[in-house]
Parts: sequence; structure tokens; C-alpha cells
Amino acid sequence: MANLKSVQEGIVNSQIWKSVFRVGIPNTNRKRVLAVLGSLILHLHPVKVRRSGVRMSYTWCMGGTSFFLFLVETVTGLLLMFYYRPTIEYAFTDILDLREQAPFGIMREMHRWGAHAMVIAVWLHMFRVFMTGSYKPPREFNWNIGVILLVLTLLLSFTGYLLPWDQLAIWAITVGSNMARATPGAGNEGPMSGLIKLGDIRLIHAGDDARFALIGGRSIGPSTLLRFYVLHCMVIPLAAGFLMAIHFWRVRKDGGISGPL
Amino acid sequence: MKPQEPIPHNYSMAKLNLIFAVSALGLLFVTGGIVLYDYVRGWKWFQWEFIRIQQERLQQDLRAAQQGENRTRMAQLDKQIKQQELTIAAHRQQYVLAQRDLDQWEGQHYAADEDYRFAKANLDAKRYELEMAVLQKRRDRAQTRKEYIDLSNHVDDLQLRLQAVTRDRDAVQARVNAWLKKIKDAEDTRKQLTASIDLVKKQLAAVSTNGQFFILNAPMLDFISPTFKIDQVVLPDLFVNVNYMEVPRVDRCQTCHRAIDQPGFESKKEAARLSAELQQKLDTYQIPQNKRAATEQRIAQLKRIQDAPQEILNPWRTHPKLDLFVGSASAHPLLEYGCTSCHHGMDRATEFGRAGHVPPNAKMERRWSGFWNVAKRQWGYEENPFDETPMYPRQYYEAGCVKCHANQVQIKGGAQITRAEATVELIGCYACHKIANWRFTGLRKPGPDLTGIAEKTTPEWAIRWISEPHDFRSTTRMPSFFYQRNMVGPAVPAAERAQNIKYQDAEIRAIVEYLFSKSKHRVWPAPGPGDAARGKQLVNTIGCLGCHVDTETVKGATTGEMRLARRTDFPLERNYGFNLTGVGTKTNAAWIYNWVRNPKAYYPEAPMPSLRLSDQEAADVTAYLVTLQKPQFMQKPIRPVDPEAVRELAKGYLVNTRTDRDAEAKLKTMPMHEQLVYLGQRSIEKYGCYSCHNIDGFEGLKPIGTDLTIEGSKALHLFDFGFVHDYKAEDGVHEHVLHTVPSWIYNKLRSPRIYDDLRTKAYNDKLKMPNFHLTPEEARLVTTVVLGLTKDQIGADKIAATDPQTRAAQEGLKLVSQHNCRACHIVDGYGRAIASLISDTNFLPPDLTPEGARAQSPFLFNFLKDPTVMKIRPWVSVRMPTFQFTDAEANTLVGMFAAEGKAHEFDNAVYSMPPASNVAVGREVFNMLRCAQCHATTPVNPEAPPVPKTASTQSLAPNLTLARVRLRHDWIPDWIRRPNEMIPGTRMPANFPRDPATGGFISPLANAIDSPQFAKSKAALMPYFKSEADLKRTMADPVALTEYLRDYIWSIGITQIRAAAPNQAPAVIAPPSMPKQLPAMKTGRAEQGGGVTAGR
Amino acid sequence: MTFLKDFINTLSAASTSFLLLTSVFAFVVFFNLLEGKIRSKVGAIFIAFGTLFVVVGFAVRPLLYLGIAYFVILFMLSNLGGRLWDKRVGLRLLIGALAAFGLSMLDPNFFLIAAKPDNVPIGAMIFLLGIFTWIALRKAYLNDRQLAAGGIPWEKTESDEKLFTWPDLVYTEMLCMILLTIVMIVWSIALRAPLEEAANPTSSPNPAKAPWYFLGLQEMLVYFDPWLAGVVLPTLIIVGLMAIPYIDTNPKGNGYYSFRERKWEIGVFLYGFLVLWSFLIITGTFLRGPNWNFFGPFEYWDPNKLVPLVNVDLSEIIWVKLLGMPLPKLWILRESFGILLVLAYLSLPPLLAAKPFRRFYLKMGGPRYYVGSFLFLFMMALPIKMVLRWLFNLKYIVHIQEIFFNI
Amino acid sequence: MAEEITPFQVAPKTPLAGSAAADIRDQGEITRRSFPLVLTTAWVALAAALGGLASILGRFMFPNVLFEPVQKFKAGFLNDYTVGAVDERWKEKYGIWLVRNEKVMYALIAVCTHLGCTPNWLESQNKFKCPCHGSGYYRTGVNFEGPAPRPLERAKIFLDPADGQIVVDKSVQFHQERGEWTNPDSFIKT
Repeated sequence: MANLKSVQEGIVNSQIWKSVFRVGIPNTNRKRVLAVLGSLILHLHPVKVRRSGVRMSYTWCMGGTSFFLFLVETVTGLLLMFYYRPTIEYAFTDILDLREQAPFGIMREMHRWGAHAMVIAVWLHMFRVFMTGSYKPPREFNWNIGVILLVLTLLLSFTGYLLPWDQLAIWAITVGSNMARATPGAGNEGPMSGLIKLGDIRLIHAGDDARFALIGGRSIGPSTLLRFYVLHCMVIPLAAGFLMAIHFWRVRKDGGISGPL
Repeated sequence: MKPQEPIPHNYSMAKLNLIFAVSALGLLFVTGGIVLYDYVRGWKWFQWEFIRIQQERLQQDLRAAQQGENRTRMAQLDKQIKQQELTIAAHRQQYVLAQRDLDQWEGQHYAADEDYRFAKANLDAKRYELEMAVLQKRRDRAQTRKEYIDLSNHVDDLQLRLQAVTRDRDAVQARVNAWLKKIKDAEDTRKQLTASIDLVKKQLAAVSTNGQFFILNAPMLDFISPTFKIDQVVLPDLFVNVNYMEVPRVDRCQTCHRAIDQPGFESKKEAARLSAELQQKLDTYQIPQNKRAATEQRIAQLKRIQDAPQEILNPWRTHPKLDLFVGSASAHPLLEYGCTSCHHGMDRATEFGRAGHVPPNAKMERRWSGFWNVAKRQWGYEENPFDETPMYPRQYYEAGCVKCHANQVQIKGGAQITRAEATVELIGCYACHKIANWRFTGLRKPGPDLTGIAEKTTPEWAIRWISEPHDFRSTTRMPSFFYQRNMVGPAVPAAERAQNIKYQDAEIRAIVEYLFSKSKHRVWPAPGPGDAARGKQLVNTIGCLGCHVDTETVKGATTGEMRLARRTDFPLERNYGFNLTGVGTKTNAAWIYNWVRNPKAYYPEAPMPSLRLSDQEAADVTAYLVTLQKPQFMQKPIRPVDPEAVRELAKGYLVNTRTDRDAEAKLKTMPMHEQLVYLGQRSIEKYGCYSCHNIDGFEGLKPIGTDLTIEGSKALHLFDFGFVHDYKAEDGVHEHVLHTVPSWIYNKLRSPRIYDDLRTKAYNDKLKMPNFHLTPEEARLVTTVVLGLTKDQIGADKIAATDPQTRAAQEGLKLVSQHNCRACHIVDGYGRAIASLISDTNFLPPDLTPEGARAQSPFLFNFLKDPTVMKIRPWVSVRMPTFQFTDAEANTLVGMFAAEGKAHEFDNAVYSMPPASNVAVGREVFNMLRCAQCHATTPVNPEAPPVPKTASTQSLAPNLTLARVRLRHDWIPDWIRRPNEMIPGTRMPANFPRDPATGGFISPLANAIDSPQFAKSKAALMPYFKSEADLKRTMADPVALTEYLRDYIWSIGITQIRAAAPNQAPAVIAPPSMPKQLPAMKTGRAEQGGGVTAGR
Repeated sequence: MTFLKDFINTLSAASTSFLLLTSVFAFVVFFNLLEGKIRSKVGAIFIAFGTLFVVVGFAVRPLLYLGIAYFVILFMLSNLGGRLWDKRVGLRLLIGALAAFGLSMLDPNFFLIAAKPDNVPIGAMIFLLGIFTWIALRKAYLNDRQLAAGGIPWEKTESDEKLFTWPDLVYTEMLCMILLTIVMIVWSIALRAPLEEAANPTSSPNPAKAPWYFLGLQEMLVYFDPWLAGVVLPTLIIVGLMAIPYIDTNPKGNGYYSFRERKWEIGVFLYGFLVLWSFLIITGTFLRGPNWNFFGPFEYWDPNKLVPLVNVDLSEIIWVKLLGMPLPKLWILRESFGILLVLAYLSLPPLLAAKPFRRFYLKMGGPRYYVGSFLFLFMMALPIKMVLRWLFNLKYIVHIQEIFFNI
Repeated sequence: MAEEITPFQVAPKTPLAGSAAADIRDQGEITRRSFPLVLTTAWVALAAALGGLASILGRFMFPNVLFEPVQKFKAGFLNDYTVGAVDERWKEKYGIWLVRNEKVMYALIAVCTHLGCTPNWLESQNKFKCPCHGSGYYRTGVNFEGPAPRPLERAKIFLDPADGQIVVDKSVQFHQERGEWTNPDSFIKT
């Protein structure tokens, strides 16, 4: 016990430690305040929180879970990018190699299951927020951000679904993307779009409709793979990150982690 | 620091701390979990096991080597070394002096060398300077040039000096070496003696499992230089299809199949085969002198493998035939061809289940599918219904050859696949199933022409024949279409069965009706009186039996009693023509007579050649064949056709294009005969008879069967397995249907209608593929071919037989197999089915393996077109038939022989008259070797030379005057030297035996020339040689002798034979065809053939 | 055992439409449970429903089974009454459910589907949804009691208590992260991410399913054309979700669990989220097999199973079946009935606003009322269409091929 | 029947842990006086776990197989090569000349030591000549003309102990100027 203590003292009093954790051990209220204020990450939080905000049984911790899973996905995703090339000649074989020979190919499992978990977590988060009526004034706007984030989560998962480039992937995306074909007025099989004509030339056809914009071709192909890759790795994550920032910010501004107002 | 302020918490901190501790530990634990999960892989176990095996084997080898080592010799050498050291010590003085000398000279040499190199460097620099000066027209360029020249002179001096110094240095060196030499030699010999042992020890060290081994293979560290590692071969020009494009294969099979490319891990069986083969090669001097020792070692190793306590199992085995596959010196080195390009299976996979292994039989499937269990050798087999390239099961390995060797008739070393393709060609799969590759295109329709069927046989016979051809001839290639398993089998409900029988009766009758109503009716002249006995004699002797079988019963292999013959009871080639039994019942004398005289007259594409029978001979043969009766076949009852059935079937077809009412109306207008003809036509379409037979009215229709061109790439889920799992085949074998593609195909062939079992289908929807009654062996062969027909992409340089030489050969070989030359001849080392019928090899048709090298192309061409131009061996009764080859065909064949026989090596021939002296010498040698004993040398008429009169058939030999027009100039001496090696078992004696020591030839005259019996000859020869020594030298030289012989033979040869007669046109005898009547077919009731009888 | 399986198979076939039909009613039951006055009302209703189903059921076996199942469920509920929200009872229910699931796993066919790596999370989701719904309603129930007793919800009682973020919040957060990481790793080790053979545009697997979270949409596609099910409705779902805060003007129940104060919001939301979204996903995942045929949880997914698809349009029913005349050539005429019907459906809100829903109208004000009710109508369009398909094989109400405009 | 179901009772307010501040240890605050074992284990375990995960990331960066062209190849048997000839059969594929003399056989790497062009073997003049700047080398690989600064390099060459085939390993190279050509791995005795 004694030496253990001295070790601990040695660490805590060392200059390195102090340089990193300026406050030292937050054992006084002042320090507790500083600990939160002084840290970029922690100061997402207010210094003090409502008790219900700490209660698992109240918050279900689903918002936090969603965010953490997002981080997990980011890390594992980054790692996978080292072994994955989004071209029709490599995509499948690279995934195959993640299973067959790549060291810690298990990252792929983490990434996939993490994605599933994230979708569920986000739904439950929404569910909870609704059940506690936390969308009511002044939180309407943040609820909307939340809804958009939910959509983005689904899109992230959807775009990622294609990348393994196996049967599961392309057919899931084929089925999924075929709906765009029927967009009213914008899909070549959508209602009304047949009426949009220049002389007798149809302006909306398989080569320029909503689905085409989505998959970059008349059918799933190389360009689809690339598009989905870019969306999956850059566009949507950035958008989601940006909105998350707003979301968290608003949580604080609209009265902190939800609870009765 | 002041004590901290207590504050309230939501949860008890103590609890949280506890949770924290537990979860942190948990995290640590699962982190370890990941590492383990990632580290533990199936293939590592295989590698571990292989290391164990290696150690075991090397220990064996070590023991063997140590036994071989020579102790006393070692001791000797050690003594020698010691002794020499002593002598050096004794004369220390000189030795040291010499050494010092050397050191000093070394010093000087170094200096000189340095000077030279530096000077040269300067010179180069100066040269550049000079060039620049010249280029820039500097004023001082003259000066520079002078400097340059001086410098270069200086350099030359230095070089000279350096050379001088080097010389002296070497001299001294030599002096020193003189001392050390003995020691060095001794040590060297010592090294040589222990070499083999050291080698084994080195290998043992390489596979030892010591601490270092474990560190290098530790988890997380195994990236530094692990011994457990995934081996892969990247094959840039052998592609695997990922549907959107072709990507290079990456084979990782070696990861588990460690020993695949290193000898020493063969199975005992393979080891036995291999050592026998090598031994045989050794004995026949096919192995060059410098490799014999190595070969002997190898054989010893193989022996050790056979004596080893336990067998080596897969996946640790060496690949069989390393000289042909996988071995880096072989035709298919691992680095270029990998594994999956031939074997199929998932490249890249590193787990048994995912690699696409396919069980060869039910037993293996049961074993494999068990969860991973090393003891039981269960590797966790998974079936992937979508994998388009599962591995070929064991019995179909050679399917892998097809994709690269598709444009070859014969694949060297691929006996199986060659035979398999021949079988496919014989049975005629290609007729109904399009197979779009060179091997199976441009082939003749397998069945005979039916446009003249009425001239050949009767409707009654035809009906019975179509009903069940195998009742008439058990070996026939005509498959059974009717009354098959899915029509009358036990699984079919009784009521439906009765109905089916009615329908089938109707269809058969209808087909016959159609054929006969469309048939030509030429009247063939009847034969004169013939002698059946002579006919029989002819059939047995002139070679008919090469292509035709004349029996239907054979002795059972296991049980001695006679049983019905199957195709596989005879050589492939003898099934080429129809089985002669019952031919008398089938057809009539007139037809036979004209057919044997000139088959092409009956229809031009007739496969049967003309044997140039005289009218009398033809009459005799006919007389004999007519006696081959099968009355009981004609006794088989013919059920009367049920008009209702005909109507229903006919209507069934009519309503496809008409409404029901119109169909009815149409039928009303058709009398029974018309209905039958109509139904017959439809039925012929339905069953695709026209695919194999020429039938009037079906010209140019697409073949009936599914295209098989890429059948081997069809994914499992595209095959309909119906509801069968196992069944009893018609030959009583109990077959299993595994859920694999090979198994599906195999069983489809064994019992084509099997997948209809327990199915409920409309009559016309039932499976139609006819039953060829294939034996398991035949089915296996055909399956092999089908599996080989894949859509795999291959780089151009991987496709075999593309060079013109081989193309020519293959084109020719295709003709060979189409015209069944192998019935009588050996081509490319196999064939001559007829041999089984002729006891005395002297009466066999020739072995054509060396034909290209042997015969001159012009002669060959002539002879092929018209065999009558020369009779080489008049005593042979088997006749070379006239095939009526076109010039193109004949040329192709000649080209083939030339290519196969490496004719170009013999073509540097001088066809002029040899000098008289050579001839004279040759004659003497000829006499000395007693060649005349067998070979006649008197000129004869090449078209009908007399049969030489000799004591025994042993000494029958061709007349040598026919050699010059026929044989290649340079081939003759070669042949005389080594007849047995060219044509094993030839009657030509080997006058020049091999010397067991050197493998060279020995001249029988080397010493014999001095013997008194040759005194005269010697005297006769002397004038032609400078000296006796010269003479004796010549007599001892096989090459010289044989060439003299050749010159002699050349000198006596005739120089002209007549040109081939033009193909005689088919003798056409065709008066206007007369109105036909088909008794008993009008009403569909059968007066003949016993009328109504109880059905089966 | 086999009978039970058969029972469930048959039941599941009917349960889709059943749930859609009656889940509204199910919420009334919840409501009554929450009110604590279960027996009286439920008794009457479930006898009514029960008998109805049994009577019809003798004609249609699935419905008969439904009747039976229905009796059982309601009987249990009415017995439980308020105790449904007792922790121990909840636990028992959970254990019961898990046990049932575990037992089902013994069935090879069930196992084949449920143990598919990609389906595992959905299986987990079923339980999560169940648990969290229960927790939420339990808390609501407790609070409602407080409120009924004139008290305040307990969240409010603590709202004065503020705790330091450090250590309370950050500590729990860290623990959550660690535990979550463990879960992810264990999950990843236990289940391999699926990988089938290389993508092949020429051979489509059977069934070809969208990612699991879109299977609700794919299920909708059975009943609506893509433009509705794939485009319009999803859009409306998003819009609807975003609209919630603006439509729901009820100031009560802000920041704490409560049912009593927001029956309708919660009722509608649960219906949308649990039934129309989650339940359809579960159906699409576990009960839709080859050719998108319906398979009970214990049935073998036989690709050769044939189901007659005899669907008719409203126009056909009216013109051909009822009026016995051919379909008019002119589509406007042909589809007039359908179009009228749709218009009628859409004009419900104003009609209802007049009398029965007047109070809503007044309370919410015009715009909110109309937006809300239209969204609601669109939501209800799905179950209605499903039931119509189920009972009358109705394919389209409006079927204007000429411009791909089908409803 | 659970206690919370009894009607008309205000839901129990769970008391705040340690609000009484009675027992400090229960709060498990980190104090200078005591540092509970539990927390130590927790932190150590966590540190270890994170370390482990970090090192996993490290290992992740080293693939188990490489797709580089092979450096090591089997060149058949000694007797496939004629004595006194420079064999060019591997030049195309691997950039290697195999030279066999009466005594030894060695593998020259076909890269000019001047500027890395690929020299040609001129049978007639019995020398390697670099087309770029005319450097010339004897058949031994020693440079004798042109700008080349040093002899050609030799690759590791040895006989496969298993099947006695020649194996050439380009990844190991020997420089004459460093006196490495005496290294037994740089040649085979024939």
C-alpha cells in the first residue's frame, strides 16, 4: 500500500503529468470545475448536470452510445482504408484478403457490426427523446438536427453496404437504389416524369434520372462503387460530424441533457 | 494540500470503481482475445504438422547417409592432414621464408595495381578534357592532346609493370601453395565425403523447433521473419473471373500443401511407380551420364519412402509426376501455373472449407463435413452453391487439362483426358450438344444416314430397334430413348405408366412411318453366289474386325461364365463400326453386298473405307454376314398402336399453332398414315434424331441438346437435382447423388432420366436425354471432359499447341481418330486394337510412331491416297483400306507424321547415288551381318511382290529394293542401330547392343573382323581402306558401319513407283424410286410381329 | 411441439394484418392498464373481438388461430393489470421471451434464419425494443400515478439537485465506452462478417433483400408502387418526424416520462415506430423468403414454393365484377371510382374537423390540424392498403399505367 | 406485489450516495491518504488494454503477404547450362545472367553500375556492353572500359538442398570492390 501510494505520488507530482493535467487531481470543487472547463473534450459538458442526466434509467445513454459508435466506425474505417481499393478489380478480393490473410482483418467485423449497432442506438435514442417529450420547446430545432443525423446514419450504413462488392452488396444496393427510379418527375419510371418532354424527346430517362445521379450509371458498376466510397468515407461523415457539433452544442444551450424544464 | 471536499454522488463511487475495475480487466481480456482470434488459423496447424513430418524424414535420411559413410577413409585423410602439417613444421624455415616473400610481393602488387588504376582514372579525365578542348576549340588543345598521349603511354607502362608484378606474385603464391596443397586436397576430399551428411544436417537445422522458432512465430511478433507464413503465387496471365472483370489468380494452396513441389514426400504408391520408372530409364540409358548418380540417389530415397513406417497423407504430399507438373523444371512450373488454374477451387482461400474442396464420393463427404477434427481428418467442409469454380474431385483431375489443351486431340502425359475425349467423340455427345472448341467441331454425324433406310431394313425391325437398341446389340452406341425410367420406372404411378407406354408406342411407330415414307428406294444389284466359309475367313483376316466386333458375349472378368458384352469390354477403336452380330437379321444381302464393295455409294460421308474387295470377295463376305442372324429379336411382340394416343399426341402439337377447334378439324382431314407421319416428324424434332442421323426434311436444324461449351463453369445452384439422393443403376451399381456438379453430371450420364424421379410432369415435359447405358468408367471419362469445358480466361502464351508444327500434327491426329486408324496401327505410341486378334506380330499392320521419320513424304502421300501403289509386306493379310482421302486430307496426315516423327531431323537427305566404294563396303558388311537371311535384295514389282519363302515367319522381312523410294535417307542407319528403341518388340534384330558402362553402341564386327570366318570379307574390304588400323577403326564404329549399309541398300533400291490412282467416284445405281408400300402401317394395327400381346 | 410450431407459422402469416388492424386498440389496452381500470373495459372489448375472430376463423384458419392467440394475450393482460409494470413481472416476461427464443433456436429452420450473422442484430433489436418500451411505459405509469395523486413526476423532484460533471457524468460515460468496446469486440469475435461470392450482375440471389433497416420500405413495396413506398412515404416519414415538435402543442410531459398527459402523441408515435417501422423490418427479415414469399418462423425457405398472385385493381372489381361491363378505354373514366375514393380519404380531415374532432381543431388551430391529420392519413394509408390486399387481393386503388401513377 | 405498485404513494426518492459525507471511503474519491487497490488494478488493466489495442494497430500495418515480384527464383539444374556460356534465359524475366565456367557458376545482375541501364551480352566480343554510355564488362562482371565505376553485382546463388536445383536470390547482392565475391554464397562450385 505504502509504496503503491508513493508511486502514485511520484506520477502525479511529476512535471510531465502536471503539464498534461494542469488541474491535478480534481478533489476540490474548484478543481472539479476547472477539470471540465480546462479540457477541450470534457467541456462539451456543463460543469454541473441535472441528476436525471446522469441516470442511466432515464437517458439510456443512447445518445452517448451513438456518438461513441460513430468514433469506433471512424477508427476501424480508417484502418480498413489501408487494405481496401474501391475498384471492381480489387474491391472484392481485398475484402477476401481481409478475411484470408490481412493481420487483424477482424477490423472489418468491428466496422460492420458497429454500423448495425449504431443504427439501432440512434433509433433508441430518438425513441427515448420522444418518450420524455424532449423535443418540446425549446428543443424543437435540435430534434430536427437529430432527425437529419438519423437519416445520415442510415445513408452511411447504406453506402458502406456496397463496398465489399459481393452478391449481398450489389443486390442490396440494386434493390435499394431502384426506388429512386420511381421518383415522381425525376425518375425515369416515376409518375409524371413521362410527361416531361422536349418535342418528342423524353427528358427523364435511365441515363439522367435520380437513380443515375445516385449510382453514376444505368446499372450498378465501377462508378457506383467509387461514388459510394467517396460518400461513405468523406461526404457523409463530414456532414454528420458537422451536425453532431451543432447537436451537442444545442443540447447545452437548450437546457442541458434533457430533463424536465 | 487540504483534504478534499466530500460531495454527493448519483451512484455509489465504490460500486462504480468496482465496475470500472471489472470492465477494465474485461477489456484487457478481450484484447487478448482479438490477438488470439487473429493468430489461431487452420493453416498454421498444417504447417506445424509438416515440420514434424520433415524432421522425421530427415532423421531417416541422416541415418541412411551415416551408414553409407566410410570411416576408415576418413581416418586416413585425417592422418594425411596431420602428417603434412608435421612436414611443414619440419621445414619451418623455407615455409616462413616463402610466406614472407609472398606478403612482400602482395604489397608490391597492391601498389602497382593502385598506381595503374589511378593513372587510368586520370587518363579518362584527361580524355574528357581533351574532347572538351577540341569541342570548344580551345587554344591549348594541341597541348592537351600531347599530355593525353603521354599519359596514355604512362598508363600502358604501368599496366605492363602490373602484369609483371602479378606474374612474380603468382609464382611465389604457387611456391607457398605447394606446401599447403596436400592439406587442402585432403580437406577437400573429406568435405566431399561428408557432403551428403552435412546437407541433411543443414536441412534438419532449418526445420528444428527451438526457442528462436517460437519467438519468430509468436503472436504480434510474427511479422519479422516468421516460419509460419502464407505462401502465395501470383499468376498474371491465368485469370479468375469476378464477373465484372478477369483478375490474376493468387494461389495460396501451398500454405497447407507444403511439400507439393519438393520431392521426398510422395505417397508410397507414387514412390513405387516413380522408382520403377526411373530404374527403367536408367536401364535404357535415357538418362545422361552426369545425372545417373543423382538418379540413383533419388531412387534410394524413394525406396526409403516405401519402407517408411507410415504413409504421408494429404495435404503434405508431393505432387505426383513432378517432371510434368509443379516442378520448376517441368512443363507446368508452380510459379507460372499455380494450382487453381488446373484444379479449380477458390484461389486466395486459406481455410479448407473456403478453398472449395469437393468430396469425390459420399464417404469422403461424410468425413469432411464433420467439424474440424484432426484425429478423424475432418476439416470442416462447406458447400458453396454459388462457387462457379469448385475444385475437381479426385477422379476428374484431368478435366483441368482441357481449357489450355482444347485444341489438341492428344495430350502428352494426359492419357485419361485423351481417352475421355476419344470416348466423347465415339459416343457422339457433340452431335446433340454444341461444344464450341476445335476438338469437337467439324466432326461427322455419329449416326448412319437414314435417307435410304427402306433399302437397308424393314419397318418391323426399325420399330423393335428404336424401342430398345440394346436388345439387338448390347454394345451399340445408339441410345435408348423409350420406355425409360421416367416413363415406365417403378416410381411412375401405374395408370400414368400405362398411358406413357401407349404414347411411346405411338411415337416409335410414327417415327418409323416418317422415316420410311421419306426414304429413297434405290435398287442395289444382288450379289452372285458366295461362299460363306470363305467370307468368314476374309472378315477375320482382311481387318474388318479392327473396327467391328463380331461377338456379343464375353467371359466375365470375376466370374468365369459368359455374359453380355459392354462397349468397355473391347478397345475403344473396335466399337467404331457397328457390332456385326445379327446384321443378317437387320438388313438384306443386296445392301450388304454393295455396302462392303463401296460404302461411299450408299452415302458419301460413310465412315467405312473401301477394302477393295473383288466382286467375288464381296459376294463371299455377304454370304457370311447374311448368316449372322438374330431370329429371337424379330420374335419380340410389337404392340398395336392406339389410334387415340396418336390423335392426342398429334393434337398436342397442333394446338401449339392452332386453336383447339382448328386442330380437331385438321385431324379429321388426316388419315391415320398422315397423322403418323405428322407425329413422326414432330417426334423426331422432339427427340432430336436428326442431330445424329441425316434425315430428309431436317437439314440444318440446331442440335437438340444444351450447349456444353462452358458447362464446367455453371454454378451448382443452376443444376436441378430433383429429389434423388441415391438409386440403383441399371447395371446394379448403387449410385449416390452428392450435391456437387460433378456428381450431378456423372449421374445424369449414368441414368439420364434420374432427376425425374418422384416428379410430377406432363408427358412432353419429362426429361428426354436418351440412355447410352454408359458404364461407370465411361460416365467418369465423359464427366471429366464436360467439367473441363469452362469459361476460364487464359493468357495467350499459356494456350497449348499453337505453334504450326503442333497444329499440323493435331489436325492430322483429328483425322486419325475420325478414320479410326488406331484400329490397325499404333500412332504416337498407342493403338492397334486389332493386335488382340493376331497372334504373330509379323502379320500385324505397322507401328506408325516413327513413320514421319521413316517414310519420305511424297511416298506417304501417294500411299495414303492409294495403298495399292506398293505392298511392303505382302504376307500381311490385313489390308490397308482406301479411304478416298482428298489431297488436303492426305497432306494433313503427311504433315502430322512429319511433325510427330521430327522428320526435319532426317530431311537433310542426299537422294543421289552413293559412291561405288561405299556401296562395296556396305555390301560386305551386309553379308557379314547376314542381313540377307531375312531381307530379299532382288528387284520386284512394288505393287505385288512375292511372299518370301522362309523357314519361319520370324524371318519375314520387307524387300530392300523398295527402301529407296520409301525410306528417309538418314533414318536408315539410325534404325539399324537401335530398332528396339524405335519400335519396341520389332522383329528386326539389334545388331549393335548398348554398352552397359557408357550407354554407347558396340559394333559386333569390332573384334569379329579378325575371326577366320570373315577372313575373305576382310581381304575384300582392305582395298577400300588406308590401313588395317583404319579398317578396324571403321569396323568398330557403328555409325560408319550403318551408313555403309545404308549406302548399299540405297544402291539396290528401285527409284520409281506409279502415282496414286484418282479417287474412284461412288458407283451410283439409282433408277427412279418406285411407289413404296408399308404393310400394316395404314391402320396402326400390327398384323406382323405377333399382334396384340400383354404389355410388359 | 410440432403443433405449436405450426400454430405459430400460421399465426405469423395472419399476424401482420392483425397487428396493423388492432394495434391501435392495443394502445387503448395499454392506456387502460396505465389507468389501472383494466378489467371492465377490456373484458367487453376482448370478448367482442375474440368472438368475432373465432366466428370468422372457422372459415379461415389463420384468423381462428388469431382469435385463440388473442384470447390468451388479453386474458393475461387483464389478469396482470397494473402489475405488468412490476419489475419482477417484467423480468419474468423477459426471461419467458428469451426462453421461447432459445427454444425456437433448436428448430433447424428457425436457426438457419435467426443465426445468420446479419440477422443477429435484428434479433437483438426485438428484445431491446421490448425492454425499452417496457421501461418507458413503466416510468410513465409511475409518474402518472404521482400526477394522479397530485404529486409531480420524480424527474422534477430531483431537478434541483445538480451534480458535478466530474466525476459523476464523465465516469459513467467512460464506463459505458469500455463496456461498449467489450461488447463490440466479443461480437466481432463471435460472428464473422458475411461475404458471399463476387458481385455478379447476371445472377441475382433469391431473395434479394435491401439492407435490413430498409426492409420496412421493401415490405411497403409489396403494397405500394415504388414512387409511393420508396420515395413519397419515406420522405413523409422524415418530414413527419421533423414536424412533430411543431404539431404537438401539448405543453405537458416536457422532459419526463408520462403517458396520461400525451396519450395521442405516444399512441401514434409508438404505432408508427414499433408497428409500421420496426415490425415490418422484422417481418421483412425473418418472415420473407425466396420470391419474397411469406414464411412462418419455423418453415423451410423453399425456393420452389409457389403462391398464387391473383391481385385485382379497384377498377376491375367495380367495372367487371360488380357492374359486369368491360373496362372503359379512357383512364380518367376507368379510374374515376378510385380517384373519388382517394379524394374522399383525403377530405376526411375537414369533414371530421366539423364535428367529431372539433376539439382538436380548436386546440391545435387550422394549419397544425391539417398538416398533422394529413401526415396521419398517409401513415394510416399503409395499414389500410395492407388489409385491403389481405382481404380482397386489392392491387391498386388508382391504376393509371399511362403515367406510372398507381396508388 | 412490488412496493412501487401500491397506489397513491409518492415514488421513493433514492437518496444521494454519501450526501451525509459520513464515509469518505464509500465515495472512493482519490485521496492522497489512500489509493484503493481496486482503482490501481482498474487503471493498470485499462492502460495495459489500451497498450494492447495500440500495438494491434501497429501490427495491422504489416501485411502477412506481399504482392511484390519475386526476388528469388529456381533456375533449373546445373546441367541445363553449358560450360563457358553466358546464359540469357532469365534476363527478360528477372534481369539475371547466369555464367558458368569450368570451375564456378555465378549470377550477374543485369544493371550497369554507371547509371543503371541494362547492358547487352556480346557473344562475339565476349563482353557485356552498356548501350547508354558504353561501359564494358568482362564475362566475370569486372568493368574494363567506359564510365562504369565498379564491376557488376552478383546475386546470391545456391543449390536447393531439397531437389538440387539452382536458386537465385536477387535480394542478396555481392560487390566485388568490397571483396564479397569470395563469399561462398556468391557462386556455385561445379
